[in-house]
Amino acid sequence: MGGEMTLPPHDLMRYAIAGDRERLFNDDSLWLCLTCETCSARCPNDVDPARVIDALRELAALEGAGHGPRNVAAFHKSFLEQIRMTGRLSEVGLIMQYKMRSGALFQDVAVVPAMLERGKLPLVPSRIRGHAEIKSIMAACAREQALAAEALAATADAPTAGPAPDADSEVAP
Amino acid sequence: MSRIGVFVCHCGENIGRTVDCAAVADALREHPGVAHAEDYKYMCSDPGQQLIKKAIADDHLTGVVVCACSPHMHEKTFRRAAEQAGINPFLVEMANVREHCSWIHEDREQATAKAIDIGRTIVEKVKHNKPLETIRIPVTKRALVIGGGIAGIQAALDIADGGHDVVLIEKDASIGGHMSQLSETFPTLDCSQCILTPRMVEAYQHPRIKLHTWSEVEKVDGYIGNFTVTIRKKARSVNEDLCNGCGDCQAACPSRKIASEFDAGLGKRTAIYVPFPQAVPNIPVLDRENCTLFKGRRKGLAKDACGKCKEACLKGAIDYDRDDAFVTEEVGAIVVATGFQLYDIGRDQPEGLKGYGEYGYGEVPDVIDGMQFERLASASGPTGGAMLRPSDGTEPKTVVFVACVGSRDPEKGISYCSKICCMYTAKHTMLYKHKVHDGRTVVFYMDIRAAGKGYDEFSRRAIEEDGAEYIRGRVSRIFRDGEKVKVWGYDTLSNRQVEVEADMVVLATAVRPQPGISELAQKLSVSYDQDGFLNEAHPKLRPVETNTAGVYLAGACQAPRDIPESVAMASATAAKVLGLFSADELERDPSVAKVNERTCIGCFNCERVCPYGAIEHRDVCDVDGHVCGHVAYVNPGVCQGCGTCVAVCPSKSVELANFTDDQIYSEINALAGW
Amino acid sequence: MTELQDTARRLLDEGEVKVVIGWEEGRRGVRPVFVTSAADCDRLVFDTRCVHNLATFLNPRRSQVASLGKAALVVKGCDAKAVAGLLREAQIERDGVVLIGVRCGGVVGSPVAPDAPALTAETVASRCFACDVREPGLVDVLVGDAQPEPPGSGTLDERIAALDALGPDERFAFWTNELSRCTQCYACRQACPLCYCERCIVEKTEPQWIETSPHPRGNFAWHLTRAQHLAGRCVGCGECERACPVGIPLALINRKLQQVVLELYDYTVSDDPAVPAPIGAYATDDTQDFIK
Amino acid sequence: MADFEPRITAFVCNWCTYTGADLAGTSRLHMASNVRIIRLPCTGRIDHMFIVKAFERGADGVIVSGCHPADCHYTAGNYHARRRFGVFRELLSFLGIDPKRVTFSWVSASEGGKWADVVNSTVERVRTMGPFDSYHGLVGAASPADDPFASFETPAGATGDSAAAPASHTGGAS
Amino acid sequence: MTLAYYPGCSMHGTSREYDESLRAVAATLEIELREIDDWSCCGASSAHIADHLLAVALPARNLALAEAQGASEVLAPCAACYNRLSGAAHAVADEPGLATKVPEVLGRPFTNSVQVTSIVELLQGLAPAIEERIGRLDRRRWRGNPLEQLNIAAYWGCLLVRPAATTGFDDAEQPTGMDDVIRACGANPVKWNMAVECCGGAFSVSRTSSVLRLSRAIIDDARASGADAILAACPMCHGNLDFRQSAMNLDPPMPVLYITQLVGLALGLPPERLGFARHFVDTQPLFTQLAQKADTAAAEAAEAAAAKAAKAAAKTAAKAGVS
Repeated sequence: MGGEMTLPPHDLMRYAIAGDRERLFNDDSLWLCLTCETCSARCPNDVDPARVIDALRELAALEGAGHGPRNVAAFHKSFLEQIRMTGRLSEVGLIMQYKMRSGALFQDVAVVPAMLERGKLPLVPSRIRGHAEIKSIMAACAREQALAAEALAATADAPTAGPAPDADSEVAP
Repeated sequence: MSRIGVFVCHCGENIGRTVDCAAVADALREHPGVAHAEDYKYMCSDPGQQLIKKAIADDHLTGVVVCACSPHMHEKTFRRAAEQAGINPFLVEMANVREHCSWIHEDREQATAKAIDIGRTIVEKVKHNKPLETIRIPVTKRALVIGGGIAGIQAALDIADGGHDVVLIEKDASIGGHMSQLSETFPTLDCSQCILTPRMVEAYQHPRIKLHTWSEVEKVDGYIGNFTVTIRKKARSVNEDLCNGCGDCQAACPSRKIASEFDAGLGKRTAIYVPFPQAVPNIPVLDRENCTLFKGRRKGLAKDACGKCKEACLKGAIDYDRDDAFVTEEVGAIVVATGFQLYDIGRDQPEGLKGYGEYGYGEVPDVIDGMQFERLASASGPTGGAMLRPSDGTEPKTVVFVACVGSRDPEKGISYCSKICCMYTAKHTMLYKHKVHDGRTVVFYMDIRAAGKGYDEFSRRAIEEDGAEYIRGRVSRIFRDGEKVKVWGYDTLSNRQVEVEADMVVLATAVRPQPGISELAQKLSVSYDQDGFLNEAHPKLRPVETNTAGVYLAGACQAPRDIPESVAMASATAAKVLGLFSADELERDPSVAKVNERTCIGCFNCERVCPYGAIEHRDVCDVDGHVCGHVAYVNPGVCQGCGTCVAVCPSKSVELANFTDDQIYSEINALAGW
Repeated sequence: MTELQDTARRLLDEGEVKVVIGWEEGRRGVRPVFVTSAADCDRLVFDTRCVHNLATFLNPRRSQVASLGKAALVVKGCDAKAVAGLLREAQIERDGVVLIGVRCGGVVGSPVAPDAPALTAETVASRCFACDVREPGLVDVLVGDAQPEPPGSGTLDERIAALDALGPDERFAFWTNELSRCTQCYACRQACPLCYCERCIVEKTEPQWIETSPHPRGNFAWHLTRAQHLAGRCVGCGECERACPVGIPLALINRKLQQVVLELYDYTVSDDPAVPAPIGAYATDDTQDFIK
Repeated sequence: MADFEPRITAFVCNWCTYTGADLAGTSRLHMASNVRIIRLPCTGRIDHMFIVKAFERGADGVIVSGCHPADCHYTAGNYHARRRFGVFRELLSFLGIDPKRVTFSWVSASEGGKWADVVNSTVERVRTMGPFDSYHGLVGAASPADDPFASFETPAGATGDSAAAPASHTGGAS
Repeated sequence: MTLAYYPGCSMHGTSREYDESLRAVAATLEIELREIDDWSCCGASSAHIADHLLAVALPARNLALAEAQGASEVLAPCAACYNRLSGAAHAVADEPGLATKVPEVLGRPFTNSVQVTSIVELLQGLAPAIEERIGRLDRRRWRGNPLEQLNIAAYWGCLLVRPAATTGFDDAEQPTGMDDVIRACGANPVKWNMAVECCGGAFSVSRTSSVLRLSRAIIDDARASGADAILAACPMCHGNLDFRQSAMNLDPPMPVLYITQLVGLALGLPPERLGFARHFVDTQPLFTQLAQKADTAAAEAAEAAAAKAAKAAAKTAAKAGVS
């Protein structure tokens, strides 16, 4: 995905080192990473860019700096929502929620019949017995994130270490 | 009663910043046996040393303790100063309050207390120091040089020209080393054969240089000035005296498909071969591994399967039954110049290294390394100097050069920079463009490191005059795509992914020490670092010496080195050797062991543990003269002062000068109060 | 033990040796004897009460024995191991002594009863358990008939295992109590065949590593040093413990180090002088788990 | 025993560990200041009595460190030391002196960092083990408050006639 | 041999053919797959992007269930689920604090004792058994193993081989495990360059353009390397290469088989039981092509044998004539 990113992995590392939140969080590149781990496998200096990018995304979420391009954010939110509701992911539920959130109402509509014909779209989502457990797990993780967010907020007033971005730095759309 | 002078150094800020030097001096002034104590900003400076000399004279000091840096730094300086002031240098000791105290602690109070303790420990030791006279031992004024590359040749010539005999050993069939494989050398692009071959011949014909090729060091005994080296002269199957180098045997040899090491596997050679035309000595070697006759013998055939070279040889110089021979040489100094090998990106790697799966583990035929490119470019190479790629012999129109393959890559196990690749990669682009004018060269680099004289201008020339496209970024993958070799990389300056369809790729692989260097190091009891390069005595101040007296380092065995540096180091080792040989006798550190013959009971535990065989048996006679027992005796010339004998002697009958039980006991005692 | 007496008589008659050192019947049990004439050879006995390690008399420092001339020594298996130690450490020449080996089925533990009791699990010496030299190898002549395996269990090893099971502090308390009785009389040193130093380390004063006053500081230092000097050399004859006037269980320490040397370097003290002692030799692949 | 500052004596070989400690210095690696270094030519020179005497003189922990196997400047000193201390460590333990108070390590001339780790880990371990009172108390070692050189006149605590049981001897049957 | 089995959400939905073929092959090779009771979703990339603790807890719940149900090894055929389960196990083992935090969050005991196995590790281990069983098939019905004509490119994707720390059962850059399975099935693995490149994974729905670009490059390279089909071992990769291929309008299309389907075919199982009907790129043309090639090959072999026999007969006759 490096080709499609305005800030490919090594630039993300550079701005992470500089602590330039402005440049990192106002760009989609963070969210275009598929965590295919190629960068970490190839880095000659044992840096693990994949983990750094994961952390940057969590940081962005904690600091309320968004969840990336609308479609990608919609997909992930819908995905997690599915898990919260049934413990498992049902494609139908995911597609419906994704369409509502992303507004791509007619995406892949033509393919639904072919999918049904091939038995690839079970209509009734299978709910696991332990779905309450899943809810409590997600709640616990959310609490942990909230704690992390407060801790971060407390340090938020500390000046970011990066150089103040000059006015005319071209910000990707 | 001792009268010891204590001098506490501030070392500018290095000690003074965290240690209250005045307080240390005051505390030690009260210590029993201390007659004089003061602190000064720079003890090792001339005025500092004057303070010591003055105190020795005025206060009739019987010992000096300098609380300053590590004894490895200035022990000699202060001992020389004290000697000039008239007391025995071995009555001077250093208390290491810098590396072992001020530099590693912040809390001033704790650091000062510790400095006082360290000072007190050494003062107590000095009370038991005895004056010692340096030991003089005879020096064999002959040198041994291991490795016949440019460094070895230069060292041998310099020492021989300095009027002393040299034994030069070379592992391969001819001297010349890696330099003889190069086509032209940076930064002047002069042909390596033209500048190297005269030196090789000069070494070969030099009356004082005795050359052993196809030979390796088997064993090293003895110590500085008195080394006994056993050399294994590997079975060459050719009698050096009879052979006149006519080459008939090579012409007659049927197996001609063996990959030539000299051509880095690109060219082929026969089983009996001379590595390259200008080989010195021009005497062939029979490769028993690939020779049909020896293969037959190993299979136990009754009749020899071949023998053509012997038939072809008019001088009868071929001798199949000759085995490895051993020669011993007595030498006074050893120069190690074993050179380097190139890192191989293959799948199986020695312990601790990883191969380059992303570059295809070296299975793509048109992906070659720097040495192979040198052979392609060299007139004596497999293609006679024509730029033809190994897979189909066509002329590559686009060549990609990749820098830092293996080097600066801790992930693959090599973290250092190999120093010479930036320069030879630029040279390669020039050599290529001089032969293929319409060709395109692309170089992927991280940083260009061309710091030598005329080096940067040379690499700029490759870009500006010869049109090499330098792209700053690493290559992520190299793979074969039909006839082409596809190279995926990134250009960090234009922030774009780059894909080059190349005909040939040259990898500038890392420089590593020669295989077998660690075994040789252990034979010479020289230490080596985690990458396998030999450790110099001090990186800045004693770069060509080692911790083993009498063993010196030249060239890439110590770290990646280019030709100018290797030659400079070689001459430096020669200077050291000539310095050693300038005196008839060698002054040796007098810290050697000595046996108290009255209490020794002759159990000879000491003899069993002494690594240098310095313990001899001495007869003890009773009143009327016949032998009634034996005691141990330490030969001061051989003893290196390790003290293992002292520790294993049950009755404590042997003492190691300057590290006697008295001194150590008093040091432990001095720590009782802290 | 007529075979022993005849051998001694023969050696003396042929003049091969000047003296035969063995055991004779004494007032309270057996005691060492120096037979110099063929006539006295009948006094030589050997039975389960012969616990002494006669190798100690070969020590060249014992000038009064040395002055008697070339000796023949009656040796059990453990004694032969001690002689091997002396040979290994160049204290005696092999041809300077004749060794009369006796097949031994074990001896009594201390205190040694006046008569020669039959050996039972209680009376046998703890060192005889699992003895591997009932038939000594390092001998010129071997006398006596084959002896069965000595009875009894490895009490020594069991007591060591019990001590090992304790924590360091309890062991420290045990040894503090035992060593507090030590008066540094060095009987253990004199009894030991392998403590042959003319001037022992404990007599060295400049510096005095081991303080000789019967104070715990010196006692610990002395017994640590004595044990360390005997590591891999002590044959386990137990004479030091038997000689100790205050009954300190010294054999435990030496036996423990025998176990350690076996466990770490697979070395058992042998009666073959060619096999070098473990301390003073090394192997490049020695265990180093205790080293960081 | 958080505030207890253990006293550690270190016996190190001159060629490897001493220069390794120098390197820790030149690299400014900060470490605990509880260790006092005594320099010896080689670990082969280190006698078991050094360790015992260090404990007798009040040390709470001892470090013995030298060249890695095969790196010894004198080729084999460290091999002999390894065997000697392999046995002595078991002997100490058998007599109740906890071997965790003695750290054996190989630190080469290029391992400044490792020396700092050895120092810090030993100080930390001995700090958690607390002062070596059992041994010091028993042997009447000089405690910090005493004048360090009292032991030169008469053995610490002894009242003149050293033959009598010295007053400070608290060990024994009690 | 019994194995705990973690199907993952897509096995009952978009990759049902993977589940069907896996169960068929397992039955034939006498492997009892015991599905973890009440398993839940491993969170795949969405949990991974949202929150590290959640990304470890969700898969960990399944490992805890497997542990409670007495399993010591769990098979996760979906590459994403395998990566998350194995990643969670390593995270709990390596990262301080997680070993206590995760059981707390799960609300159930978890000692991280279950070993996670991928489909390739399993089948590579079974390769000798597969080969031996193929040997025993009676050849008449199959006119020889048609798979011998099949040139197939083994596609690993990213999550099966990276990060090496948590996957590590094969070489991260030049893996060979799938090639061994292909050879065991009698087919010929193709030497190609995109075995470990990413197919676009989770962007299948939310950024289909990227998937088309990445997957197309993979299919083109397979084509250029002479492959008749691509072998996949991950529902997401299969989804992007097979389902999304229609949008690439390739001529001819490149069929994409699951590794379990290939093994099923090799073991002589009928295609119907292996779920080929569920593919978007029809596999039937591939089968007919293989059958034809097998016939021609058999015919040529017969001719060559006949010619050789004739030559041999002539030689003996000539020799008889001479003596």
